[in-house]
Formats: sequence, structure tokens, C-alpha cells
Amino acid sequence: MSFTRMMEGNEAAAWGAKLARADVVPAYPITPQTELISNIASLIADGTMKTEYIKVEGEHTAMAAAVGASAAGARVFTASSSQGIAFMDEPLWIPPGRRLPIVMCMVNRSMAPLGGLRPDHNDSMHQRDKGWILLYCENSQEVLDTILQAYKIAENPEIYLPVGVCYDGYFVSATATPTTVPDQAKVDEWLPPYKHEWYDLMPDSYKMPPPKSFLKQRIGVAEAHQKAKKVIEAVDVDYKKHFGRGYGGLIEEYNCDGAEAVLVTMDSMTGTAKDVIDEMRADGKTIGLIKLKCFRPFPTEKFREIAPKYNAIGVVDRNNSFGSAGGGIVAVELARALYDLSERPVIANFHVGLSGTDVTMNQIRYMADETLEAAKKGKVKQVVDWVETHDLGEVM
Amino acid sequence: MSQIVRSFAPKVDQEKCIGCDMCQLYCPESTVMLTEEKKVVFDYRFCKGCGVCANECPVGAIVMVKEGTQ
Amino acid sequence: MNEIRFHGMGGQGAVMGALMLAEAAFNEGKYAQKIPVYGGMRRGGDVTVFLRLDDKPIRRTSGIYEPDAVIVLDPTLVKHPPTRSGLKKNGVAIVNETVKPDEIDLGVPLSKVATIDASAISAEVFGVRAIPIVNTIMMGAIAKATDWVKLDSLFEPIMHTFPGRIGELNVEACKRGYDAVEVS
Amino acid sequence: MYNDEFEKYYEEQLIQGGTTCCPGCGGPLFWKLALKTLGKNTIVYGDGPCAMCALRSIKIPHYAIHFSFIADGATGISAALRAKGRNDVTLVSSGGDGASSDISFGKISAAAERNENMIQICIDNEAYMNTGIQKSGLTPYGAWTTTTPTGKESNKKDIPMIVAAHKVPYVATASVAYPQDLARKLEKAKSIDGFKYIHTVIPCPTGWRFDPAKAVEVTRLGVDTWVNPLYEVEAGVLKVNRKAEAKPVQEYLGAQGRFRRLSKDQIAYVQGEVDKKRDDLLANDAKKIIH
Repeated sequence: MSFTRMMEGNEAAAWGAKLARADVVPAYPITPQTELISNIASLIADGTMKTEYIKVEGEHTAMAAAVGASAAGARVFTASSSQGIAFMDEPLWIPPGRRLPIVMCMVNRSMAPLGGLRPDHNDSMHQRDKGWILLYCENSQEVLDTILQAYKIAENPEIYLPVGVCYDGYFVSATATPTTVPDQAKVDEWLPPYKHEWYDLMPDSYKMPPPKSFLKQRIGVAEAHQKAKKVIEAVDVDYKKHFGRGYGGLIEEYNCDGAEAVLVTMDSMTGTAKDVIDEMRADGKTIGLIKLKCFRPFPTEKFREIAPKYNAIGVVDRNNSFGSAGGGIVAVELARALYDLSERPVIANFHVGLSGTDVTMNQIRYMADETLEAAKKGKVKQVVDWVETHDLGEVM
Repeated sequence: MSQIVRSFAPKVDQEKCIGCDMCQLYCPESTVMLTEEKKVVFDYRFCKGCGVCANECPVGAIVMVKEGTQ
Repeated sequence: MNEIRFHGMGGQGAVMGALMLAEAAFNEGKYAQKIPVYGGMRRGGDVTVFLRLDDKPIRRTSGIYEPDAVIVLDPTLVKHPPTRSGLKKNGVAIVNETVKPDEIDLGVPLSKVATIDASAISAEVFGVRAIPIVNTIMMGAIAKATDWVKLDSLFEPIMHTFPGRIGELNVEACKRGYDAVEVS
Repeated sequence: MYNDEFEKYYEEQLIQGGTTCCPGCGGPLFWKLALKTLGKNTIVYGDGPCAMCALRSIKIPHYAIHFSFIADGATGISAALRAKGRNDVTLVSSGGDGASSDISFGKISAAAERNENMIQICIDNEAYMNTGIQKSGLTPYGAWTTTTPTGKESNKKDIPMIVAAHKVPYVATASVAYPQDLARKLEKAKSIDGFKYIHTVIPCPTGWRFDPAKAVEVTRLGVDTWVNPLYEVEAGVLKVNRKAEAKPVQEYLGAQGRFRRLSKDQIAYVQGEVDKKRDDLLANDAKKIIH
């Protein structure tokens, strides 16, 4: 039966894997993903979850085992963070090219050196060029729901791509909020068992996709990403119909009516931003919020459709792309997406929350105000604003 | 399948052959076969002319000859 | 929204205590959120936990810089600057201390101060430890000193977290905290 | 001529003639011999770069990622087989010497530690041959490679014994020059649950510098000189399978160009090492060596 209780993001993720009936979970522990896999181990130990949990000796093997299991017809779930994802870099290239619908939680944590245990988005965002679909979640409930959606998206024969379900370490992974675990039977009805139409490794029914040229394989992945945009939106709508919760598919526009400027946020900071935007709206400031739920495929068309409504877009990048064309990863992507529009807003760009520092209410107020000013002036003060260098109070 | 290029090809003297099967057993490319009549035949489409069959033949019934003269 | 900050040391159970308190509030029909701030999974070192209670869903995930209340799990942390940082005027403080409530100084006038010698109770209930486990004792004290949760609501989360004998010990500790706390 | 007969023959052999391997390569020979025993109800995972060329030609399910992926994907397949309740399928994981002893050594160790239900095979041609003959952890002492132009200065890792030390149920060395012994060992490995390891030194005419025609002969010499002895460790008990009197190592070394630079002293050193190993094996024959 469905039940609701206080649940940390990592526990919600474990329940997501359980409800999806993941057959195989190869995983290696790393903070802050650890509680996810220990929760899975507990669910297996108490008989709640039936899965083959492989305690591998490193992340490289975790993803390689995931590839083997997925090709052999098992639904696979795995998870990692930070340096672990980096150690997995080589095998992470395999599932998109081989078109294996593996779902992996990327529990965001900053990268070495000098990164702490707490999040920024560089670990998952650096997977952007490999062909993984990347979805970002705001809280425990969204993590659970997104894992179920991820399998539905990944296993669509039009898509067959792996999905990274990303969420902030600590701010989501260890943060407990009320979370509803849907009824297993209802999930089973919505998410049918996994069967790959291209692969079958069993000797009596062996089947492999015919070899393709490198170019054709790459074009195939690119086309699948293009198709995935529609599928991601449709799956979210369908999920909402069945379970009553949706997240906007690719992006979620929040309090955007009549706004002259918007902030673009991702992940856990979005919840904080929603509170700030409401306050600012009450003060008569015309600022709205766009939550970027799906970073890969990048919702280019969606942004092109809505961008002309605004005079400025303030992109909050919780990542670095050193020496880039200008600012953080999302800002650069968005600039390309809007480049050939005849009328386009100015793009303000902010770096904040790096190496797990808190994204505070004051910081969001500051970024919103700066974006509004850019909207009025039609230009930004600086290409990228390192928000944490300003003293905005809110220290402990 | 890549194009097979070879300088030498195996040739069997059926008179000398004792049908012992060593050539078939050790051929790395599985291109030597003993027919039901115990006749040694080669699949020249795929034989690479390595000469293992000739080397392993206990009675010297297989010789490597210039490609095209087998 | 009621924003509460827990200050403890690794091993005292601040994170779990805040979670159990959140669960108790949730079971009473409130919305709750717990965000822990700590380093690795080691003992010792300071631990901060943010707890929010509200009648409507809680969305923000930022830290609590101007708390309505602080819960101090160890006497040494009273003078610790982060404990005092941003505490609201007329806020609430519940402190593991041997002194009377009116002797507690957190730098601002407070509407309510409660003190309890949780370390001593912990030694009696759980035995003497280098880092005393005080979370469930403090929870009992909180239940008496504030209207955040009822004492009875705490028992289910405790038994759920620690099934069996350990849970019973912790329920006892919680009740002892409830009985022993002194409120100004 | 005989094309149809050969097509039928390849189906039965479970391997297609004409792989992309070098003439005289032991890789396709190994797979031809092995598949005869392993049979159709088998999944082969992984590669060994050179032997990968042979794997592309096999006619049973096989799945390879690439070079640095040894034992790991098979672990996933093994879990998938358990999840599907398929205990009738034999799972084989293969790797070359470089993968098994260097870059993926930890993966084999971990799979052994987890006692994954698979037959892990090391197809050892004693150097990174696919990249053009570079030294690996399994290149023998004194061997020329492009990265050891004056001969390798250190010894070969004893991977079979290292794996045996993991207390896995079965470890064996085997050779394509002794097909019956090889078949028996694979048969045994198939019948045992858990992690089985089979190490086979296969000939590489290109990298070892000898006439491809001598491929089997040189490999046989490797066994007969006790450079690559045949033994098995079952449930910790050692059994030496071929106890014939040793031929001098010079016969084996002298047959290969890669050992051409070895001095008399070095050859004596190799002989000494081989003698010690042989004495050790024979002294412990039929004894429990892993407790």
C-alpha cells in the first residue's frame, strides 16, 4: 500500500529502485551516495526488495557490471557521486552508445581538489557530452518519482538511453521531507517489466543489434536525444495522471506570469528560490522562476518558445566550466539555444553554491535583483558573477 | 570478413595421409576438415597459410606450396 | 514556519534526534524538514542540523541563519559562536547544561530557556561514554518546554528507529528528559 | 569446393574460419578447442584484445566492452542470470594477459573474492600484442618487447597462484598444445559452482618472433620445459597434470626471437627459476596448498 512518511533523499531513491523492481544493482559506496546503497541493502535484507546487489570493488566495475547486466536483460540501477562518477568515466560512455537503459543516481558532490563532501553539479554535468539523459531533482519525493519516470523514458524503444537522476548531496540526499511511496501494484501497472527489443544474451534466444558505423551510432544517439524531449514530457504528464505528481517534464515555469525577468535554477536550490520569488512578487517585483529539470537533452525549443517573453534571464550555475565561452555550463548552453532568435533576452550568469556551500535566500534575492536590473538596462554588469564573493549576510 | 592474403597454401598428399586428425585438431582457423571419407580438405576461402597443419602432421603428408599452385 | 537549529557533537545523535522529532511532528499532521550539516561519518566534530516545522509544505532547502530556536546538545557549545549566530530576539533555547535557565546567555534576550543535565541522565540510562548520547533525552525536554510535539508522539519514531530493547531504553530516556527539564 | 560442408562444420565448431587474428595465433585455436567443451549453452563475456579478434567469429552469445573491462561485465551478466533464474547457462569471462595482470587485475581479484559464478579465462600471449608488442605483467623474464628492447628485467606474475590464494573452488593452467587436458579442465570448471580460473599461455608468432607454422610446437615446448607447467588447484589441493621429465629451457627460449638476446647466465637464471618452480610443484603435488 501507498504510505507517506519523513524520508531522506537517499532512502527515497532506494524506494524508487525497489518500486521499479531493479533486477541488478552493482554499486560501490561513496559519500554522499552511501546511504542510498545501504538502504537498498536493508530493503533486501528485510525481504522488501528482491534484487541482485553486487558489492563491486570500484565504480569502474559498477558501471561495467551494469552494462553486462542490462545487455543480459536485467533492469539495472546504480548510483555514485563526485570522484566515483569520475572514476566511472570510461564505462559511462558505453551505455549510451550501446543504447542500454540503465538508471543511475548521481548524488551531486563537488570534485577534488578542494571540493568538500557537499554538492555542486560538476560531477553530473561533466557527463553531458556522453549521451546520458540528465534529470535534476529538488527533494526526496521528486527523486523517487523521477527514478520511476527515468525507467519509463530510458526503456522506450524510441529512446534506449541511460538516465542520470541527479540530486544534491546533503540538501536532498540527507534532507528528510514527507515523501509518499506509491503502491507497488500501481507502479507495476504503470511500468511494465524491462525487455530490450535489440538485445538478448540468452543462448536460446540470442539477439544483438547489427554492428553500425561509428558515425551511425553517434547519429542514433543524437536522434534519440531529440526524440527524448517529447517522451520526457509525455511521461511526466502520464505519471501525473497516475500518481498525482508532475514536475513539468523538461522545465517548470514558476510564478512567471507577467514577469520581465526570470531566474533559471536547478536541483535543491529551486525550493529556496520559490520561497524568495513569492516574497519578491509580494513586494511588486516582476521576477519569475524557471526550474531546469532536464539538462540533457537540453530543452532548446522550450527555451526558444518562452524566452522572448522576458527581458533578462538570470542563470544560476552551480558548476564551473573554466575558460568557457562565458560563464557556467547552463549559461553557455542557453546562449547557444537563443542565439538565432531575432529578439532575445540578455543572459545574466551567476556562480553560487560551489563545493556545497549553501545557496541562501539572500543570494537568490541578490541574483533576482541583478537580473531585474539587467532587464531594465538591457545589459549585464559582468559576464559571470561569483555570488559568494559578496557579503550578503547569512553566515553562521 | 577481411580479405585473406597468403603466400603459401597447404596441400595434402592423400596417399601419405593416415587420417590421424592432427591437422584438423590444431588448425587455428578451423579451416582444415576431415571429410566422412577421411579425406583432408582445406577451406581456401579462409586459410591463412600459417602452416601449423603441415608442421603438426606426423607423416609429412601436408606441404606448404606457393599460393596458386595448391 | 518554525525554524530550529540543533548544535551537537558527532555521536550525540543530533541528526537522528532532529529526524525523530520531525517524524513526530509529521505524525501529528505538521509538515517537517530536516537538513543535516556534517563532514564525514566520523564521531566528534561539531554537527549542525536544521529543522523546520510548518503547517504547509516546506520548499526552501537553505540553511537556517536566523533561527527561532536553538537546541544545544553539549554544554561546551553554548559559547561556540555558530550556536549564538543569528538567534532571533525572543527566541527559544533548550540547552544541555547543569545550570538554571536564567544563567544561560546566548547574547540575545530570549522568550524561553530550558536547561537539562542530559549528559548525567545519559550516563545513568546508557552508561558513561566519552560522547554521551543525549538526543532522545533532549527530545523529551523539547516536548515539555515547547508546543512543537507532544511527548507521546515521540515514542513511535523512537521505537521505529531503535526497535526492541534499545528503543525502550530511549523511550525511558525521553521520559526522563521530559520530567527533568527546567523551563524559565 | 566443400564450401557447404565447411559452413556446416563451422556451425558445429561454434567458430567461423578466417578470423582477423594473425596466422598461427593461439587465440582462435583456443576458442575452437574450448567451445567444443563449453557448448552452445554458454555466454562469453569480454576480450583480450588479440583474442577479441577470435571472439568476433564465435557463434554463441558473446558480449565485450573493451580492453579495460575484464570480469566486471560478466559479473553483471551473472547477476542477470540469477535474477532470471537461469542456472543452466555457462558464463565465461575472458581476458588477455595485459588486462588480467595489469589494468583489470583488481577486477579479477574482486570477482574471485565475491566468488562470482563464472569461468574466468586468461588468454596469455605474454605481452600487449594488439598495440604492437609491449610488455605486460605477464611478459616473462628476458623477453624482448618494444618497451623492453633489452629484455624484460623482472619476472612474470604468477596469476594462477594469486587467484588460487583467493580460495576459489578451481584454478587450472591449460595449453592448446594439450587439447584433451584443456577439455577436461573446462569440463570440470563447467561442473563447479563459483569462480573458476583457467590460465592458458597461447602462442603469438608475431610477438614471440617465430614461424607461425611452429605455433603449436613452441607452445608444447613451453609445457614440456616446465616454463608453463600444467597443473590444477581444486578446493585448495594441487595436482600436477604433466610430470614428464623437463626438457632444457634453452629449447623453448631458442625457438623464439624474443629471447635471442639472452646471455648464457640469463638462460641459466631462467633454468634455475623453472627448476625451483618444478621442484616446488612436484613437492606439493596432491597436497592441500591453499588452506
